[in-house]
Amino acid sequence: MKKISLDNQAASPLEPAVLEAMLPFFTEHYGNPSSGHELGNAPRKALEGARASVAGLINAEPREIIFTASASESNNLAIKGLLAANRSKGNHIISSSVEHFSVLNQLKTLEKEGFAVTLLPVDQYGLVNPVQLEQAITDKTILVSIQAANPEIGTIQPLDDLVKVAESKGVPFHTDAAAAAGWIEIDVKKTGVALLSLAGDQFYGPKGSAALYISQKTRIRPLIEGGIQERGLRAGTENVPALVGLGVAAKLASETMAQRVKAITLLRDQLKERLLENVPHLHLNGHPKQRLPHNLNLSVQFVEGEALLLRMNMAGIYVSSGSSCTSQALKSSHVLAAIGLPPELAQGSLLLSLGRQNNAEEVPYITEQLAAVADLLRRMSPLYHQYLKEVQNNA
Amino acid sequence: MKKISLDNQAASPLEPAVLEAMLPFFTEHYGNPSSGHELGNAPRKALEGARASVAGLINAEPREIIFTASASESNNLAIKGLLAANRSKGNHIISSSVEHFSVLNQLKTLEKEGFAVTLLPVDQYGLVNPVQLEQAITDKTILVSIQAANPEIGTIQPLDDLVKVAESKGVPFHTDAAAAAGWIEIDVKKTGVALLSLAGDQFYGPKGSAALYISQKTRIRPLIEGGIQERGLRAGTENVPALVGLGVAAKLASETMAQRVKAITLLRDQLKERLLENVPHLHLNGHPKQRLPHNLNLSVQFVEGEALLLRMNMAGIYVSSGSSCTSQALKSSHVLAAIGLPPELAQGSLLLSLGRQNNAEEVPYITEQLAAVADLLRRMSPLYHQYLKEVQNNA
Amino acid sequence: MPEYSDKVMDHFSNPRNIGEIGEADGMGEVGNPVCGDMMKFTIKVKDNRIEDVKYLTFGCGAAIAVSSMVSEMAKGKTLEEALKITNKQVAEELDGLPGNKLHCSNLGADALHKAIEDYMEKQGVKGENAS
Amino acid sequence: MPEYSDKVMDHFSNPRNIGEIGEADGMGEVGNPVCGDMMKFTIKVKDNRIEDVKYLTFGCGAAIAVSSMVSEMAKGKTLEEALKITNKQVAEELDGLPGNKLHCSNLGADALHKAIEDYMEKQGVKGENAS
Ligand SMILES: Cc1ncc(COP(=O)(O)O)c(C=O)c1O
Ligand SMILES: Cc1ncc(COP(=O)(O)O)c(C=O)c1O
Repeated sequence: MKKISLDNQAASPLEPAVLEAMLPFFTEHYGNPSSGHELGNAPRKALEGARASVAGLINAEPREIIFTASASESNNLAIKGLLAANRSKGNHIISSSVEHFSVLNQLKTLEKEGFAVTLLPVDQYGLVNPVQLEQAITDKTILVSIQAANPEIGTIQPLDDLVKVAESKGVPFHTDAAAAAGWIEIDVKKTGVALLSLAGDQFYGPKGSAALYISQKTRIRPLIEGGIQERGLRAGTENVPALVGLGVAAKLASETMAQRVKAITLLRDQLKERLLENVPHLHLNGHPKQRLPHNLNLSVQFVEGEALLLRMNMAGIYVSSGSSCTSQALKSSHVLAAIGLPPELAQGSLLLSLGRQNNAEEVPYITEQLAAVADLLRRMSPLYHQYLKEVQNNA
Repeated sequence: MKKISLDNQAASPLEPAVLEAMLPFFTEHYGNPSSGHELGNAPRKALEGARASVAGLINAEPREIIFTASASESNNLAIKGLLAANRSKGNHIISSSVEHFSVLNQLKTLEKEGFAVTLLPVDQYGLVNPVQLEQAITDKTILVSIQAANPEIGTIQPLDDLVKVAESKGVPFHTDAAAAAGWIEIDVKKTGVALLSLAGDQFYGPKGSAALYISQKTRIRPLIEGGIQERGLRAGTENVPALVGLGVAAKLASETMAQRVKAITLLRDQLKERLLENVPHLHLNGHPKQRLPHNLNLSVQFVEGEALLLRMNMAGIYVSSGSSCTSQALKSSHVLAAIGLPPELAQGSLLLSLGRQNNAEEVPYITEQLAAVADLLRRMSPLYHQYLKEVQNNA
Repeated sequence: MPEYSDKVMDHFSNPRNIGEIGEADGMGEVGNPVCGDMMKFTIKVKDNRIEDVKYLTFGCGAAIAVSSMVSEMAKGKTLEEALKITNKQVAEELDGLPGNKLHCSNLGADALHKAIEDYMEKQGVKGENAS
Repeated sequence: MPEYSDKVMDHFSNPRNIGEIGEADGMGEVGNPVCGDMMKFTIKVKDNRIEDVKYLTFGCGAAIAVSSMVSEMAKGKTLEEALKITNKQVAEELDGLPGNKLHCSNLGADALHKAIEDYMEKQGVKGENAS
């Protein structure tokens, strides 16, 4: 059977060049970058090369890049680290209602510790309004943290405008760019963010490879204290192979972003149109234009997401959903709730994320299978039967 | 030229079986363990297999193992996490003066935050005295953190006795077993520790693979908050390949510990004897018997460690030192200071750590080279010339 | 994938007795879209026995398998026997359900009981075992 | 390995002018084992020129290379010229030193100056340029 992954944001196969670059650092160049002898040379050089490549992806200076092991770690280091270094300056944090849990869950903890948190609402497309940000900032505000793009509905925030507002009030801005980095142009110098999180596995790099950009004027405290790796901001022996992989992935992303984005946008739009034509009662979630090029989020009305996911899986197509049953916490997507999607549509949400292994020849099969699965599940759906009755009654 | 690494504690080549087991998780099984479709199955199973193997190494239950990315992270999660969950119970922490920086540096921060910290002294061999521990515990003490073995001088602490003391006073015990795990028998059930840190790269597993044992009755708060990976105690997409490698390394260590320890102890003792016989003015640091089987720490009197290290490097032999010049922070070893070693001997310390690639045939070459290097550097050492004059004057 | 048993996957893949009985003797509904699972059971009763049972289900794999299993378990049983079917038994018949699915998706027996109670009420007979 | 230049590694590997002049005209010592570096310079002076210079050094690669370089730079210079040699010049002559080595290991010029001052004191001539 054909196997088609449309869940590339959850995981995607490495670029072959990435794995190839990593392998020698498991074997010949296994040394510790901190070593004072020859065995430390190749890993240390490779690490600094990777740092320069990551910096290049977002137009930062190499010394502004701190390596971590996940976007979650970067987000925790950014927020907790900045607050720890700026305790005396205020106690108010502004974020948005569509952030990833690695931002939202720390904010809950910080609230218990006495911080005041404002979560800005979003519009029906998932956009934060710069005017609302401006109104929310007080003289106690010490941090604004708003994502660059939403991993679920794909919506890209007006980052430049948002940062400008925060900057005009002198408040440092963190952006969780885990979903965005590698897929949209980011220029930290132009944008003026203080902190930016990114993760290699979102652009064909390895798991366990991530980074935090910390602008030169920004002071933070480490989360993991110990040795003076990463300028003392993140202790622990560096995971050289993973970080080498991150470097190569960042370099490839920088060099080929335009082509990648063009190709995948074309494919995504083709898939979207075919699906909307052939499967009735589909709803597009997120912004129609300002969205990640590889992301498509649809609600399949009248059916539940896990059943959809399992049925698609039986057809060899791997997708994801924002339904309660597919979330490990058994809660339906807070993002879909934040854009005001009715619960029924949230439960039937389908996240399709494309990757380098997808191609146009797959589109007909995907379309045919989703149409069949939606039909099959609808035929056993009480909501669909109710809908049909209402249509009949109105006719 | 021959290349001999005697710096295996800093980094050692993976067991071939470890890398082999990891590779499929970069390619075919690249999925995200949290995925609700087929692509999540193999990585999820592999992760749970690895958890069971790590648990097996220390006689824990799989659910008591939380994966992290470094021993430093495990130590920070253990200490900060336990304190965050037990704030109301007291503010006193006891540790030792020979801990790794990933323990000591957090304690410094915690002191600034209002915690009281007692660092127990050690004797000339690096041993903590259980009686001194008992005397240090007050009704405000909420944590004792003492390493299982010291990575630098190799000394193995009397862990059972130390834990017994803490247990009798109802104080939870964390042990940093990063240097010890895989090399000495550890049974968390028998010992009764609440928390234990270990790292895969210390027993032929990959960098970026580590774990924290958290006994079932112990409550901690996460350091990295977000998704509910690792039971909500460590958010972030799991680094599946690295953790699979950790699992295999743990399994191999469990299964072959007796043979490994026997062989490497033999080799280490042979090296030690040959060096002591052939190089004058060598001093053994650490405990003569209760020490890690692969660790040898010597002070080469009258010469400085970095010069030694560079000269040995020129001979293709890779070693490490506790001298100021070889430390990134430019401070000579706090461990050597804690055992009362005079500064001159600390500056000339040489850490030789053996690994699976070393063998008895290397011993003569190492001996010959160290003898030559020590001689060469002594001939230009003002301390050695002074010593010679004193000998002459006394004759 | 959720750790579903082969039996769950069988019932999910080939659900039995799907549908809605046109002139049902009893109807029972549980759940709502907010929690993610909804089940509507309809039954046909003859001589105090469940002659036919059908359901419509909006929900996850577990919810669909549970509905299917309940319909099989109920068919042919007397009303008293059918009222004794518990959610726990249903899960056991399915060789277990993942822990987190036990609470929210395992509502099939409840829906069946509601359908039976509905029938009984219509008959003017309030069942002794009604929960 | 520390980021040592080729020149540093050359002087470290083949240090010039090692030793102690038996009947030295001047002697200067800096550093101690606690900080990790110690240098002892001895000089022979003739006609106000450094005719010979030797050193003993306990220290890291940088300290040894610095000592060696200073000895080469000083040899043949007048005392006044030699007193003008700075630690910075020495580092430059070595094509630079790693940042963290600039402070603690780069003491060769100081030791040389001390030896010259020692000579001058012995001569009863306190040098104008002494620091
Ligand atoms: C006892 C001990 N603790 C902690 C660490 C820190 O390990 P890492 O650098 O992998 O975080 C080490 C490193 O060797 C160690 O030996
Ligand atoms: C925007 C965003 N932030 C954070 C994360 C967390 O990433 P990780 O699980 O690698 O820590 C993700 C994951 O997809 C994400 O999309």
